[in-house]
Amino acid sequence: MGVGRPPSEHQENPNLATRAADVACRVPGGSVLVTTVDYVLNWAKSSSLWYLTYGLACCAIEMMCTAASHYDLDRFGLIFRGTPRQSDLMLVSGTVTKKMAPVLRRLYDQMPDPKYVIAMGGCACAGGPFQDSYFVVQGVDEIVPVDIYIGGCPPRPEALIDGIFRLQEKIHRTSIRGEGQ
Amino acid sequence: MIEELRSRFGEALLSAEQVGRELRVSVAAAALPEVAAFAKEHGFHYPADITAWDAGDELRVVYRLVDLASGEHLVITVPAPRSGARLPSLVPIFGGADWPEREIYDLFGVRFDGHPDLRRILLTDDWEGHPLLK
Amino acid sequence: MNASLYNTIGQWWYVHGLPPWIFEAAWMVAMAALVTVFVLLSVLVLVWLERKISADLQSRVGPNRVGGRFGPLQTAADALKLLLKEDIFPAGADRVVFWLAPFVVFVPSLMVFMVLPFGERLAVNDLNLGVLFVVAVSAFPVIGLIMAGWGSNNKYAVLGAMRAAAQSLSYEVPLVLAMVCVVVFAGSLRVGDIVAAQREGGWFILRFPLQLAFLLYFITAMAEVNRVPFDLPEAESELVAGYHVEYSGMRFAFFFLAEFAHLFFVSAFCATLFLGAWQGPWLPPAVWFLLKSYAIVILIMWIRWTVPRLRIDQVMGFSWKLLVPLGLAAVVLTGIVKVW
Amino acid sequence: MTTGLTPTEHITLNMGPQHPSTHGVLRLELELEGEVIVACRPIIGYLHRGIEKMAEARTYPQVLPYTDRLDYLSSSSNNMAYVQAVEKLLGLEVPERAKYLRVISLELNRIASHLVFLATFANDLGATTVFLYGMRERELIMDLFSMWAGARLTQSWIRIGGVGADIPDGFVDQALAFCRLMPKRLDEYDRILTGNRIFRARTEGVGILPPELGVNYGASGPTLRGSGVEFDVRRAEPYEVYGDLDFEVVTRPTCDCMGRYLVRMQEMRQSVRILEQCLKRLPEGEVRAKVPRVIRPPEGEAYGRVESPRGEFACYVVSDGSPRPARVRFRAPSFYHLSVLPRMLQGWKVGDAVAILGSIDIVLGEVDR
Repeated sequence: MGVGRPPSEHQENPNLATRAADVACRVPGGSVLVTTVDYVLNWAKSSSLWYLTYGLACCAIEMMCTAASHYDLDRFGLIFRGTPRQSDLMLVSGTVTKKMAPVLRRLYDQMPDPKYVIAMGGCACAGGPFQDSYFVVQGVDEIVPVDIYIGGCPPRPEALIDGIFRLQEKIHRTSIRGEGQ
Repeated sequence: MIEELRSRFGEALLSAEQVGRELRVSVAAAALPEVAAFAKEHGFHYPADITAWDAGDELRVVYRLVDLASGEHLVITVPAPRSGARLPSLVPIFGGADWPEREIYDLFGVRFDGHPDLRRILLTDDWEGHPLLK
Repeated sequence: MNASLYNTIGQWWYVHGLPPWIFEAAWMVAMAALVTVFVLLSVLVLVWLERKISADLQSRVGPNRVGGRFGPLQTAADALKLLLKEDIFPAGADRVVFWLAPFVVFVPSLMVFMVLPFGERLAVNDLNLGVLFVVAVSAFPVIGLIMAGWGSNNKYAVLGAMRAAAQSLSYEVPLVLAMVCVVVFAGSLRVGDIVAAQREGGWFILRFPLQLAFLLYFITAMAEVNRVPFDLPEAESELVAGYHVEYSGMRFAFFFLAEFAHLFFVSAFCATLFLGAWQGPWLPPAVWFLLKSYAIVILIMWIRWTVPRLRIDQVMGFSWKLLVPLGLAAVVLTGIVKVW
Repeated sequence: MTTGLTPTEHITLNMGPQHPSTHGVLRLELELEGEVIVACRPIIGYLHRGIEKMAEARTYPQVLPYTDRLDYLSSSSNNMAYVQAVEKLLGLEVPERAKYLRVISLELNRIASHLVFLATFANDLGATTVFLYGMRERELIMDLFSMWAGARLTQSWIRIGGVGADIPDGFVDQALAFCRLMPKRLDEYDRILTGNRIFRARTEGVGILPPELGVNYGASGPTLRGSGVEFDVRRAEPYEVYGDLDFEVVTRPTCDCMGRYLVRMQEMRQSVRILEQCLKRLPEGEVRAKVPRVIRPPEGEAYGRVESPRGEFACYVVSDGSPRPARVRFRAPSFYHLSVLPRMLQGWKVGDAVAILGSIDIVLGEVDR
């Protein structure tokens, strides 16, 4: 939204859940509990990805189409929110310019954890057709961490839906014990 | 029309030719506001396009005015030096010159005297240089 | 059934010589717990219903993955996810006010359910001044909205809060006038008496001047719960999300809960005041009550997904120039008919 | 600022670049007194991709795909303006069939774009459901585009010298079926939206654009026609086969949001009319003229001018005789409409701001280029 005020300070979460899960895993049979809890939490996170209405360029139109009647993202529990505070997913749909980049970063910072980013289309992935432009950021991953890349210029709605499924799979692979364990 | 322009502006009118429905004239920078006002009196109310291009040795600022009633075009080309160019602004005559002039300033570095709000329009305020110069 | 349950236990209690106030208190606590659980559950249902109804009106499908073919667990997933979200206090926010606002909005929205009769004797406490209580308590959340708007340190939120305050104040007047008509007709402020009055002479919506009161109540109720065409405090396309623009996770969920709880309440109260509450043949009273309430809920949702939004001055003008005079006329008319 | 005895303070509200109804990455700095807009400063450039500069480093055919990405809601109009300018430079004559196919493409795109206008305009005013209706019908057009170009949005189907390929079998029937369906759907929109009292209260008399002001600021298209000025490039300078087709230039004298809205709604009906004529008259023959492998137009300049759904979209191409253009400049109608927006917003409320902005139907891709 870019209301004139500094970006929010994030509260450092003392990651109690991770520690509790670690303790639980040491108890016999505890890992079953942890995986069950993981499953439920991941199910909730992946079934309710509210995305930020954040149209940048051509891809935004395809994003709108995907949300509309014919493809209907609401089926998967995805609804759009106008404010980053209530969003989980940032669909970067289009070209990010050097003027837009700081705004994008700020919007990302305003979103509460856990948050995900999908780079939709060639421009957001790697600059796309605007590789030699003086004003285009060559891929949104220079600014924010990206979870899923979707190629295409613009990607068809089916591709976007596929990307969302991939993100859901990715969420299901995470654990409260922290990744990589 | 050409005759009238020639008799009125004399030396300031660098060249003039009729191509189809387009009347292409080239005028010196100083005479631009008078030519534009003259054109407006003669029915060219609609500022279709105002742009510039880098011809290598000089910049050419191109004003395309259209007479909506007859469909005639008047293309006014104003040569300008490649750096430190200053032109009179047409905003008092054509409101539609406002943003295009800012854009030309932004991309080519041409300054417009008398423009109400000459800032960068497309690029960030701290951008250095003018990208459309060759 | 509930009345008999109440009587059976009450009699048993009385026969054993136990003090009756303990029974009354225990009954109230039990009912309060029941109502709270019911409200929270019905919010889940309402959100799901809203998504399904809007999908149907928009030739879409709506949630159809989460928890089965019709997406019944969609809202549960949403709620759980909101619980898991990071809790953000925006920099520059007034922390105390920001923290307090969701509760100030949520608690009164739940409190009004106290006088709602789900069946005979199936109300937490049928207060003597029930209608007055509803009017007083349901005016309270707007303070929370202003707190939210102010505490967020965000201009959209402030604008949303200002709109909420203005709108709520203007629509409270015709709302109360509409209720006054009912009270005059029933001759009591107690909700139980109003229901009883409808048992004798038929639903209030069928009695002559009260149709006007019903219309007034319905319109103002939509404004009270901030639904399109009166959703200005939130106005997605203008103020992004209005007063709760800075709220995330659980705090936002409280606003959400309050909004839908309030939606259910105004519908249920509408059914109570005008549609004979829980009365109806064959089916159990509680079922009748829910059927009528949900009918109103669906009607409000239907309107919400059909019409555009008004502008703030149009909203205010509509209330003060049309609804308030109409409300006054309705009160006068009701008085005349009653005295006749 | 003080007015009388009550001191009031203006607040500056920043709308965008991320805001649900700025239609992209536009930023509006609104100075408010309460809810009333005192001043408005549009800030653009958040989507400036430097297409005009990049075009100088590309050959003539290579520029074409970039034009799609300007006004991404009606890519054919952009293709057409560029191609028209290049063909003028080359002095190229296009086969008759290609001309008809181009008009079909342009008009389908116009309907698609106006449907997005309808959808977003309704959404801005809070009528969310109409948004989905508009997108639903647009999907049918997208199917047609996919049939011939393989792409939904960025088609690049209009090429220098003709069109990319001939239409596939069954296209004409499907397009005619669409033409039969569309008027019924338009009636449906009229029933749900145009006649709605709230919608009328929100749009009638709101956001006045006097015709003289519009002309002076270079406004065009439905925005100008909503102010009663009968200016349509398709009529003023007929390109392709528009001169032979029978259609009306729709104008409304009211100068308000409603006028602009109604012009677009009527234009969709006119587009259907044009489509039907073209589909029925479609001649047989080649779809592409002989074009040299390396396009080297003679030195000179040309101005390609088309009526895009937003207004006069033009392309100014300067050639220095090399295979790469010396300058490609796009004249974007939205750019001019945005520059007049502050004049239209003054004195209206925040709620009207989104309505007025929606009614001029901008696309940031062509504004920022």
